Amino acid sequence: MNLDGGVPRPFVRPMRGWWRRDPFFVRYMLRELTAVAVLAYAVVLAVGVVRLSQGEVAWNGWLAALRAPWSIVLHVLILAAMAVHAWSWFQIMPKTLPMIFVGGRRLAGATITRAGWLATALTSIALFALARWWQS
Amino acid sequence: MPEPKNIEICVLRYHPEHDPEPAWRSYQVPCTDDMSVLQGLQHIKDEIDGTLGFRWSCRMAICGSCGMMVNGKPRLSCQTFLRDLQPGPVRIEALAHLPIERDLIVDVGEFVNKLEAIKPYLIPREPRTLAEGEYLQTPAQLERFEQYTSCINCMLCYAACPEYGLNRDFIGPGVIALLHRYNADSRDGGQAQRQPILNAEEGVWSCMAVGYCSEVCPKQVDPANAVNQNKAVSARDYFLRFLAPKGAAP
Amino acid sequence: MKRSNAPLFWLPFGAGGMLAALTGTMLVFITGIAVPLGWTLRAELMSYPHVLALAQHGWARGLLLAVIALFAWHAVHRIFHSLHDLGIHSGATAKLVCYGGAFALTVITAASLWSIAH
Amino acid sequence: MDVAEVDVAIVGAGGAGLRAAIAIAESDPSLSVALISKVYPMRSHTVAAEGGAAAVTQAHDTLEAHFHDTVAGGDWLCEQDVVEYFVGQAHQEMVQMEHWGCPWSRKPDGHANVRAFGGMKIERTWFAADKTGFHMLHTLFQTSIRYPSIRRFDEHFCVDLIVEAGRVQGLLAIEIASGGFRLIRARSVIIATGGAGRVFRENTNGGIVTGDGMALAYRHGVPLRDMEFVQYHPTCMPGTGLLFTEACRGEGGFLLNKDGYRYLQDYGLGPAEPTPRNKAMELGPRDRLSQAYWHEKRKGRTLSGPHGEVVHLDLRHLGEKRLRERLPQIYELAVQYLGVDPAAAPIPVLPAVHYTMGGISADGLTAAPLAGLYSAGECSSVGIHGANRLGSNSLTELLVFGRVAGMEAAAYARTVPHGAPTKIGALAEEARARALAILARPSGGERIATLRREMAQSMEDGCGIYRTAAAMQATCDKLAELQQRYRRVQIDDRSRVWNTEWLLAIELGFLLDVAQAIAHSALSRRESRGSHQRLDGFAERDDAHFLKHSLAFHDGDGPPRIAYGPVKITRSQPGTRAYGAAGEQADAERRAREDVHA
Ligand SMILES: Cc1cc2nc3c(=O)[nH]c(=O)nc-3n(C[C@H](O)[C@H](O)[C@H](O)COP(=O)(O)OP(=O)(O)OC[C@H]3O[C@@H](n4cnc5c(N)ncnc54)[C@H](O)[C@@H]3O)c2cc1C
Ligand code: SF4
Ligand code: F3S
Ligand code: FES
Repeated sequence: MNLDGGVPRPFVRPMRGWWRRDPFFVRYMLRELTAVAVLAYAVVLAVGVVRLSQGEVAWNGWLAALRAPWSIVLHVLILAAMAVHAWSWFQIMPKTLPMIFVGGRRLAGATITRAGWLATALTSIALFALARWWQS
Repeated sequence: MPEPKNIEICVLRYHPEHDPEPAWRSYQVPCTDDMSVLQGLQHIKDEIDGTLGFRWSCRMAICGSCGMMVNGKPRLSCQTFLRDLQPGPVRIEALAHLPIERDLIVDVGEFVNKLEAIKPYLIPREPRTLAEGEYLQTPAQLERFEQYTSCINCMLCYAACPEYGLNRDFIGPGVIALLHRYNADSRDGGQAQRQPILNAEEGVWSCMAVGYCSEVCPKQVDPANAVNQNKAVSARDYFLRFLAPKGAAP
Repeated sequence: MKRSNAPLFWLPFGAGGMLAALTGTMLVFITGIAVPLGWTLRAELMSYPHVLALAQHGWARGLLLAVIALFAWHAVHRIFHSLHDLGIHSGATAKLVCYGGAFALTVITAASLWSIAH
Repeated sequence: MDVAEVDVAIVGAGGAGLRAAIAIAESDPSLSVALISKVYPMRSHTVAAEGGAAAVTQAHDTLEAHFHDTVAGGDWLCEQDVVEYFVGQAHQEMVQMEHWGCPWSRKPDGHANVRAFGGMKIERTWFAADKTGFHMLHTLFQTSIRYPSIRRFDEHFCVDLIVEAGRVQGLLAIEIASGGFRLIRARSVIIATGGAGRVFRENTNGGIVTGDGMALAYRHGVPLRDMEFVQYHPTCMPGTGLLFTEACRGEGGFLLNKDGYRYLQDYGLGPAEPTPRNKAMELGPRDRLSQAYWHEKRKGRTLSGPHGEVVHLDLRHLGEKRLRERLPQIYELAVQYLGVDPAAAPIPVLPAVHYTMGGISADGLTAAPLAGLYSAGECSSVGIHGANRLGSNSLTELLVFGRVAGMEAAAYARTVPHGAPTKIGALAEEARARALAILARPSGGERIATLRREMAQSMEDGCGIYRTAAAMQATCDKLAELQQRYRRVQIDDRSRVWNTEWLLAIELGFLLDVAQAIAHSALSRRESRGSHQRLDGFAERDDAHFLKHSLAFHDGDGPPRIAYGPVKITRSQPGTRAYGAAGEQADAERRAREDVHA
């Protein structure tokens, strides 16, 4: 090609620190960060299972560790992260589903989200009830 | 005419022939209540500095050419009003993530290349001659894809999507919405031909479901939905190809 | 265009995310707060015999493994992509550490559960 | 300078240009096509069309009826054989669009739906919600991608045609991104550059609608035909000129003056009925409605707004649900730009320039009186709109005549060889030098914006809804002055990459030429017809002297030379143009007359 104009020199802006540029991105990163809590909880449980397989003494040691103040604090943090996870999970839920029609009308995204939250609430109540029933 | 007040508009300027990198410049613009950001820029170009570069045409939010970052958010400048940005200053920058060709003008070529690659045309399920008249399509069938036809190719969703910013090979929300528009059309039978594009890393799998693309879309296309609902389709295709070698998703 | 293997990672990620969204909050509350503090639930719930019985029960054992494995898988998938988001492109190493970690956790848990059962 | 060689070059990638390109590619894939556009195709102004595209569709409708509506609507200045062809092809083109995927709105049974439109006797306007032009343009653009023989030159600005040995042999364009020149050699050229609404101040057109193609042809000796006929659309947004589609009235909207009175019944459009009746009241033709506004304004029965006198477009009785469903974009526009909720309050509106009926003179097969040159779309005067276009005829025109232009230009291209490269190259060099000279103008000259503003104001003053010789003469004089001052136009930007100011300066040159053609054609037409209405003793139509097309010829540095050409009358002799109850009576009388003849 033999164009006689100026030379285009597109400028690409750096992405560094992009996630701080918009509150939406900060919320996104927060959502992704909940994964650390989920992983931590999986590790706590896995350690429990290992200790269980090592006998009663080991298991009781694990239980004792769970009662330590730092553990309580850790679990409160994990609990908060889990709640954020549940909240945000259903918030993006409508994006992942094809259009759903009920009686010829399209189901709104907000309805799907609320249904998800309701499901979490019901599951939680059921789990708690199960625990109450089983503890005795 | 209502009495104009002044507002400060800061523009990120860049000229490839003499600027090493973009820099901010500030302008004082008289502004009335019904003025859009685009009109503010037009005032700058007409009366203050003719060298300012930006695209526009329809000024009614339908041609898709006037997208830019207004105070950090991707917006159509013809549909964003200075009255809502008072007292200023208003910061205007070319659409994020896209290469700046000059001032507020970004490279659209990459986007159009992708758009061309996804076969964005009807691949008829059943061929039909003109004499046979139109395909029948009920309003309910139309509703299944109509939303995705509303895309004006403004690329605001690209400026919103960090995953695109991090990897510009990602086909991206707007083009995938267009792809889905055809897949979801009851007259179309081209899904199998388009599936390989969705299945690629640069297809749906670069999306992390950030969701900001749908938030900023001026036409309620909900591109995040188009992308993410196709993850399930692509996953099904991934496993089902072992059963049906042609890899045809339903 | 080259087909991505992402579905292999994405399906368990999604399953784990869903499971965590539905049960995670309450599970953490029960095992990490209520029982240790003896608040609203009694300590006996997690006594050795109690939990041993649970781990020896076929269904419950499977669920326990699923929770740990899927939570871990969900989490490492996100973490791996967040590294990419933050511009840390350690590529294969990060991938190995993340998914390898989740795999290891799954194997260890499965092995322990197996040994409990036998 | 870069050189590309193709068989057919198309300037303009709006509805008409794209349709032409596809027609060529479909009929003969071995012909190479260059599609040149100063914006990406989907930004072309076809995108803004809202209401719909006309084609006889319903069982009780006839081609005859569409023909008569169009010819009477055009105040008998239409080429009737061309109209006949047009109405006959329309339906097939709509079906073709459907086969290409256009999301037409549907009836419950799955067939495409049609709606009522101004001046149309029977509902025959195909629509895709209230974004018909948008959907048509995107469908055409996306469909064009399928054809490898179409080579696009997006964001290329055409500055001149290359005419050598008595025929068009290509064009010169600026690649906007670099500011470099590209010569596109072609055996035939189609101009499809759209209208010229931007010569007026208050208008519904996009910033790119600057009459470029008209001026390009005009400068090479092709006459511009019927340029005095400029359509005012009666319902536009004050200040910006944004359009509230005629579909608002098709759906049942009312026009009210400041007393809340449906004033159209005072202007021969009545009786006022609660639901729309075709060709009456709010569904009368655009020229009549805009004229009625003008009279109401004179009588002091309009409302004063910040951007001038307005009347009210009342959609409240349609209810929010219907409005959101049938007119979603209008709803959005009113809320966002005016802060008016159309379900709760009437929308202030006024007439604004909308459409140029005239254009590059073309025969019924789109050929210009210059070998190898064709035109289609709003820039072209193929002869179907006459003195006043009916809403929704123009989108159909893009398809019908876009296709014809493609076929004709392709046929011509097969018959001629490419010209001698050296001569063409030399002509291109000259054109390039002329374009570059603008960049080199000394500082201290005239500002582009100032000239443009003065031109637009002067056009509105002299060539508005009603015209007088004195005002038109003043406009002609003003334009001559502006042409002089244009030579001293100066630009701040002397660089090449994305120099939009340079392009604006070139566009201003196009605008001024087109403005002169309009003003001088108007001044010479001493009668009232369609959108051209005079107050100074020429208030009536004068078929004896002016049942003729005006032809504006470029004449060096001076004003255009105006000549006249014949109008083709086949079946419909000029009659009274009546609407409302009077119109129905006139229609019955016409039918009775024709029955006697038959
Ligand atoms: C708001 C609005 C609503 C309308 N609604 C309707 C309706 O409901 N029904 C109806 O029938 N009609 C309607 N019309 C009229 C109709 O839309 C237009 O007449 C029609 O779209 C024009 O199409 P076109 O292809 O001729 O030109 P355009 O779509 O304007 O395309 C022109 C093309 O030429 C290119 N171009 C121009 N100059 C140059 C140059 N120098 N170099 C390179 N390329 C160039 C442009 O880039 C563009 O691609 C409406 C018009 C407006 C403004
Ligand atoms: S999806 Fe929305 S934001 Fe993205 S290009 Fe299309 S209209 Fe613009
Ligand atoms: S913002 Fe980007 S990551 Fe996905 S949901 Fe939208 S494309
Ligand atoms: S100018 Fe067309 S979208 Fe803003």
